Amino acid sequence: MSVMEGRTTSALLYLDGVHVSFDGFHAINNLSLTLEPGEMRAIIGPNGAGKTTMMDIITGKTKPDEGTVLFDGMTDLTRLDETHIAELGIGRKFQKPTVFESQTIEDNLLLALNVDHSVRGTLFWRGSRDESERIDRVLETIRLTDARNRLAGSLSHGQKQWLEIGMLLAQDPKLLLVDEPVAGMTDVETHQTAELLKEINKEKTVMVVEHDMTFVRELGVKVTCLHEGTVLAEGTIDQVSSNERVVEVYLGR
Amino acid sequence: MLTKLTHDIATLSRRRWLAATAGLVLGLAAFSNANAQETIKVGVLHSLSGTMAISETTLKDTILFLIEEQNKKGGVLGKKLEPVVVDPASNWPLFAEKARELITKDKVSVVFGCWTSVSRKSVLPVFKELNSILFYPVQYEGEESERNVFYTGAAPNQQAIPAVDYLMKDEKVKRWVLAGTDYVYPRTTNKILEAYLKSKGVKQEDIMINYTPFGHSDWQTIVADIKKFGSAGKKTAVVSTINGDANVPFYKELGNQGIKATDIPVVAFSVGEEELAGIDTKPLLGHLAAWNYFQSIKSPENEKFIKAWQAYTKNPKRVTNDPMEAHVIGFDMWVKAVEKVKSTDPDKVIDALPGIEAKNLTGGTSKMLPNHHITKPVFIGEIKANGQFDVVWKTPGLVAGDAWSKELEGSKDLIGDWVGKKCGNYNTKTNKCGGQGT
Amino acid sequence: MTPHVLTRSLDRSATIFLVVVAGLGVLIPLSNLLLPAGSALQVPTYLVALFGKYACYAILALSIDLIWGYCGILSLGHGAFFALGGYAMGMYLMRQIGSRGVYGNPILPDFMVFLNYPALPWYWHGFDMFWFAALMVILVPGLLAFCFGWLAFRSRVTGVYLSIITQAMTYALLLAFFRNDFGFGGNNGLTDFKDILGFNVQADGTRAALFALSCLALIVAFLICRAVVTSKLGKVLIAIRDAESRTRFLGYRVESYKLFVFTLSACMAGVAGALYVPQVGIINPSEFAPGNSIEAVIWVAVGGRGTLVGAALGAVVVNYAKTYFTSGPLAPYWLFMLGALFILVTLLLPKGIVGTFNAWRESRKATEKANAESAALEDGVGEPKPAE
Amino acid sequence: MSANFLDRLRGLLLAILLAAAFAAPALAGPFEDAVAKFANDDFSDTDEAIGAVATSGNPLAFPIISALQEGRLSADPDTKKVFVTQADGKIIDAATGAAVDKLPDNAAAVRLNNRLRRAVEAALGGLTLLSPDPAKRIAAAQSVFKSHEESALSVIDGALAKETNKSVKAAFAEARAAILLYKSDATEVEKLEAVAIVKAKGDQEAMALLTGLGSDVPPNVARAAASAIASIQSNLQMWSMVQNAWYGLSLGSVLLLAAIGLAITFGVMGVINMAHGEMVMLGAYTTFVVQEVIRSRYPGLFDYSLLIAVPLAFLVAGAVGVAIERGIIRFLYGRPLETLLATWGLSLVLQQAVRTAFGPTNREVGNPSWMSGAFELGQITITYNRLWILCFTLAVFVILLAMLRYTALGLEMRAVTQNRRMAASMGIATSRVDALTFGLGSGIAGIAGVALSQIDNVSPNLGQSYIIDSFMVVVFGGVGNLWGTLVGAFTLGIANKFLEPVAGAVLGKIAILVLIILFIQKRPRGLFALRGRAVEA
Repeated sequence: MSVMEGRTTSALLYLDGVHVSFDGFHAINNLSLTLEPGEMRAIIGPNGAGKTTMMDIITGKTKPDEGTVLFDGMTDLTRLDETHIAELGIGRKFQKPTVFESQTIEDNLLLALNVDHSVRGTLFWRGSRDESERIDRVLETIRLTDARNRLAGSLSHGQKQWLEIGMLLAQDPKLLLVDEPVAGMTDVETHQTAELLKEINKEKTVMVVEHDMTFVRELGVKVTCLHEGTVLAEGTIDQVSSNERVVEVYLGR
Repeated sequence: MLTKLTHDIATLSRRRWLAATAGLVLGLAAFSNANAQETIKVGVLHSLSGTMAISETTLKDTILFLIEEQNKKGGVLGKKLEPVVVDPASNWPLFAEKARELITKDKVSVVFGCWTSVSRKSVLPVFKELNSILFYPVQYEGEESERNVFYTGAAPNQQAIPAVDYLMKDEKVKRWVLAGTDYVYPRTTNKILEAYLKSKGVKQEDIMINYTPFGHSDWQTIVADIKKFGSAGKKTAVVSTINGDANVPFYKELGNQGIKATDIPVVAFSVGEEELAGIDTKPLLGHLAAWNYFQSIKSPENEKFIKAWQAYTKNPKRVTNDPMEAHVIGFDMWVKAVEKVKSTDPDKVIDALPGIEAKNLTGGTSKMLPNHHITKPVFIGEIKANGQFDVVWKTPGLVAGDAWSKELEGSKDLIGDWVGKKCGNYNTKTNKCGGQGT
Repeated sequence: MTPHVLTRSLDRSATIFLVVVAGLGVLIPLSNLLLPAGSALQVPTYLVALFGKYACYAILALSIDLIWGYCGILSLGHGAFFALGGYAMGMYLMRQIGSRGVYGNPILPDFMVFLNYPALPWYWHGFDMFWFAALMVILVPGLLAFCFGWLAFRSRVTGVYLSIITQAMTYALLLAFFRNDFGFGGNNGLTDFKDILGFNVQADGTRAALFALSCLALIVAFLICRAVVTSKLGKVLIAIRDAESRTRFLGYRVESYKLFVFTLSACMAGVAGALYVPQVGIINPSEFAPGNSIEAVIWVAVGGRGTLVGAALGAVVVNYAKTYFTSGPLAPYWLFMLGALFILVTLLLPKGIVGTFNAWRESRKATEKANAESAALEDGVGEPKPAE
Repeated sequence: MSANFLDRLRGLLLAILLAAAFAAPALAGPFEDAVAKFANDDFSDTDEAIGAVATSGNPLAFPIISALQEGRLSADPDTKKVFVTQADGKIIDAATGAAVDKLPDNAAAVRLNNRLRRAVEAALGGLTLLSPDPAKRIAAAQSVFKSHEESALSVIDGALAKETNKSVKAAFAEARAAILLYKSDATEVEKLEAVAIVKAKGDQEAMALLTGLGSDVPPNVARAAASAIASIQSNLQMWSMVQNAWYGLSLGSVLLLAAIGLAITFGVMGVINMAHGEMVMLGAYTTFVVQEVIRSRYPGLFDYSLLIAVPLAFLVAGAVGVAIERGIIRFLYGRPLETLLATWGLSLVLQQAVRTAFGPTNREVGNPSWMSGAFELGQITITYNRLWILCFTLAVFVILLAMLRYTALGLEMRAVTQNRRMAASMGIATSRVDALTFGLGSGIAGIAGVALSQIDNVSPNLGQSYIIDSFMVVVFGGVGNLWGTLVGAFTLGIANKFLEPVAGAVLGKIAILVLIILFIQKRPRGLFALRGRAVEA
């Protein structure tokens, strides 16, 4: 239903002329952005720049007033809901780590696995070796193997962030949207997270929203700076941070 | 070591859990075996909470008062009467549960209770099954005559029809608004009245029927409709079977929209002294109510009763009303029947009750009929400014209560006769007892 | 369900629960029927009827716990499904009266005769057959829940909004069933039943059988609930309860899950209502009253939401308290106690009786484990986040 | 009997003119006999007495009849003496006019029924056509219009000629037209003119008069009457739309009043307060207590009772609200569904407490004189109590809105509800603000109780009947938005009142509920929903 006639772009994610406003406030203003397959992109911008709203639009939580949002060059995301978009292969990590606190870490990952998500499928679900192997792998990646039977609610903030990234991995999406993955982490953890994301980027396309400039620098990828819902600057971290307007916006001059 | 401890605790808690469950069951079983003798127990089954408490609490007090008075006279059969009060909380299934409890657990000899028809319908199977006696004190829609129930309130022919007759003759009413709350009593009463009015030559277009939900509080539209209906050049009256709570806003709206009794009188079947106590009655002057008893009726019995009642409740302003009188009559009849057969055995008392006479408070003597209804005088009262009624008309004698309405197609051939025919719904055409199969 | 599902679904408290219910379901009827009346261990018939009522309430409580405790859907209109099941059964029982009604009409129930119905309304057809009525007991509440849920969940009505519109639903049904023109006996409802499947509803044997059947239904309902909540679907439900939009972003169709569990729950409530009616002898619109539904939710809260056993226990405890306090000298004050109970439970036992007990047991276990292993694991008990 | 009386009425009017002309002294005999009949306590005797007294031409006739109407005429059944207690408290013998010291002990007020009350009204109508008070003359003319009694024609004609007051003159002209319309020997021209006048009056009474016209009128007149009826009808039809709109506004104002406190506690604070209805009830009972005190101590202040009750009800309900917040709700923040359960328990306790304290029955709360009665606006009747409630509701709304916007408390309240942590770190005592906000919502519910006591039962169940409607209004309007509550209440009120004549009260209400359910599907967060990220938090 939402597949267009043929690809129109090579980009995995293509946003063009997107507008959205809440009660007269323009949260996103003529935003255009493309993400090539296999790319990792860091999005920076001051509070209220529209970073989270942009993710809301990509994942179907918010419908734009106008503009084009294409996934994989063919699929119009503005017409789909969250579930459908997730099934297409877009995973999202929230700004505030959101895990299922009253369930074990293993169950959290189990729920995230991209297997049959229908009511019937889950009602009559029986675990398979393949599934448990995948879970084991993810647990190892996020270094929570020992804690697999603990309740997610008992994890530290940083661990929750990792669990959520782990859930993204279990979901096995084509595109990962990662909102502030290192907020509240120690320097060591931040570093480890950067390594983890780079590792992930070997197979997947990633979009990271982050304030932490050290972290962004460590990622060493193309940076887009948003301001007032539109792209202010794009380029390497050095290019962007030397851009006059970016400095102006950040320092409020 | 520690694992064992955990296990022990778990077992312990499991045991406790089981013990608690067992305790609950045994406790329930134990309280069912409470012994009772020495006294004759009288069950009082009136809601003390919930929506019906507004009407029923007074009736509970009435029975307690009557029991106290009777005990002062030495009780019945040399035994004191002991009231057993339960609260069915305006919850109809709870009525059935409490009735069952009163009869089986408390072993009461008789129950005085219920107000709404549905509560009566709810307890009816229980009384039949366990063969006990219920005295039901409220005016109702009729269409019932059960062996175990004695209806001391008015049947439609003891309230509605005389009231309409009065309006037709005395007020020359030609156009009728039948306004009621949407439940069985108003529906049935209005069906009966509609049939009756038509038999008196009233045309369909001169009858307006209107139903409202329980507790309806916004009467603007309906009162305006009544006003409009009443301005067709013919004398119009409203016959109100509006229930309890909805009356106050209804009368307030009538008063405020300036509908005076001299223009469009309203005759109500569910508005008594108790209901008027909550309204400023000045604008209602002249509106009518039809009952078998009014507090304002001058008779030695009534004056004595009111005095004793107000002394009992320690409230010199406490009003009396029609269902209270019904309980007074019913209680008196039960006492007389028990003394007649020298037993509280339900079968004996049920057989003895028809024919028993008891003085009512308005100076006459009511009699229990074979259909388990009683004879009653009918009064039409006009609302006075002090919240009381001024009797403007009364039936010449007592009216016998009809269990089955003569105006309704389904019931005109039925009679209730628990003396001769031993049947509550005897069909006089087919000479068969209806409830016993075809 | 497969045996595999069954074994997985039973933990210790569930087993105890099942044993107790099954035991009572067998022992009480036997004691009532076999022991001589008046003997100390004989359970009088009125208690059998009372316990039967509690069992039905327990099923209703289970159905509420399934959606509220595990999926965070707070329905303040579940009484509506209960009542609809009850009405379906009541209609069957009415048709069974046949010509034994007071007017002796072989087809029309009494209230239709005196309100001059010319013929049986179309929706009363078929209810003379038990299988049809039994089907309707499940189908009508299920269908209503499906339609209502389909609308509400698809448009993502959640939290208090959902609670309020479920209340509106039951309130609208209350008003509709009050109307005599609706053809269900108006305020008086359906009553004066005679037979069920040829057995006299008032006979001790029938009552005992109905009680045993209610216990059986309670067991089956419990097993279904357990099977659901211990399956992966149960995990998804909890996930929805705790973080609905997260679950959506994982690719779960949340509305389908909600719809499934809501409909299942409504069907269970309908069965509870159907068993309730022959035991109390009346079904009337007041069962639709929003207050009733709220009270049922409170049973679950008292027992402990999200524990199933707690829901059933809460239903029995609260109703037993109600039975106890509405008689005797305390009668005028019972509302104070009931009200105080609700307030105190929410304030002091937010997890309910069973939830608090479980938490206590867990924390004991945790302490012991901690002592044994000297490993800190203090906050091992994850507190379920309240659904909103 | 009543026909008999009407015969006499014809004589009466003539007699009054004579009496006015000659002021003849009363003659003993028939008049005294007639007066004595009042003492028989029999409605037909009283009827005869009214007729006889009214036609006697005796100057005492007017005082006697008006005393009868107002219940100031009493009679001693033993001595058959009848007394008038005058407005100033002095007592006179009705038959002689002689002053009497005090009423005999067994004297009782002469009783009336509706039929006699109408007779009295008609008699007074005749007796007051020439009254110096223009209002009384209009009332008299209207009663003649209703009775269209032929014998009044000559008096009306005379009065009409002398009358200078414009509106009285119009009333007289209408009364005259009514008489002519029914007068069998009036000419066709006269009748046609009369039809035109009555048509111009255009209200329901005019309709009643025209529809009551028999078949014995000339065909031209019948045709004119029929067309007049049609035109009045279409006119009334239009007015009935206006009327429905007014009723809708009025119902909406009641809904708004009941819901507005909830809009604070539920809408702003997110507390589902099931005991909200009980706060309304407390306000109503406060009004009752205030009126009781006023009745027994300061009866002169009765008209101010509501004004006194408003602040008191606010304080009582507000104080209870603060106590509830401090005692229960503050432990339950962040658990809205638990608050629902606890407050439900609380509502049971409060209901039963009031039932225990004040008894289960309704309590009488009177309407002050300025809240009673109605006035006509075009063809619709507007009752003062509804009008005042509408004004009152809007005033409360505006004050509340201003309070939230312009006062320090309002600012703090908004700050706390939007971001509690931030507000706390800015030095706002959040727990105090919570308590005050809840107290404010409850206090407003209490004020609503004062107003609702004027139109509804004051009983322990009062609150229950408003709680569901209030929630519907708040949810329909959109939680957290006072304007939404306002629009929601009036929309539901008006929709209800336009549905009611079509579907009936019960079905209308069901339809509204179903519409709300469907509407919420369309807009899951109500009419005035906030959009954006903050909502999801």
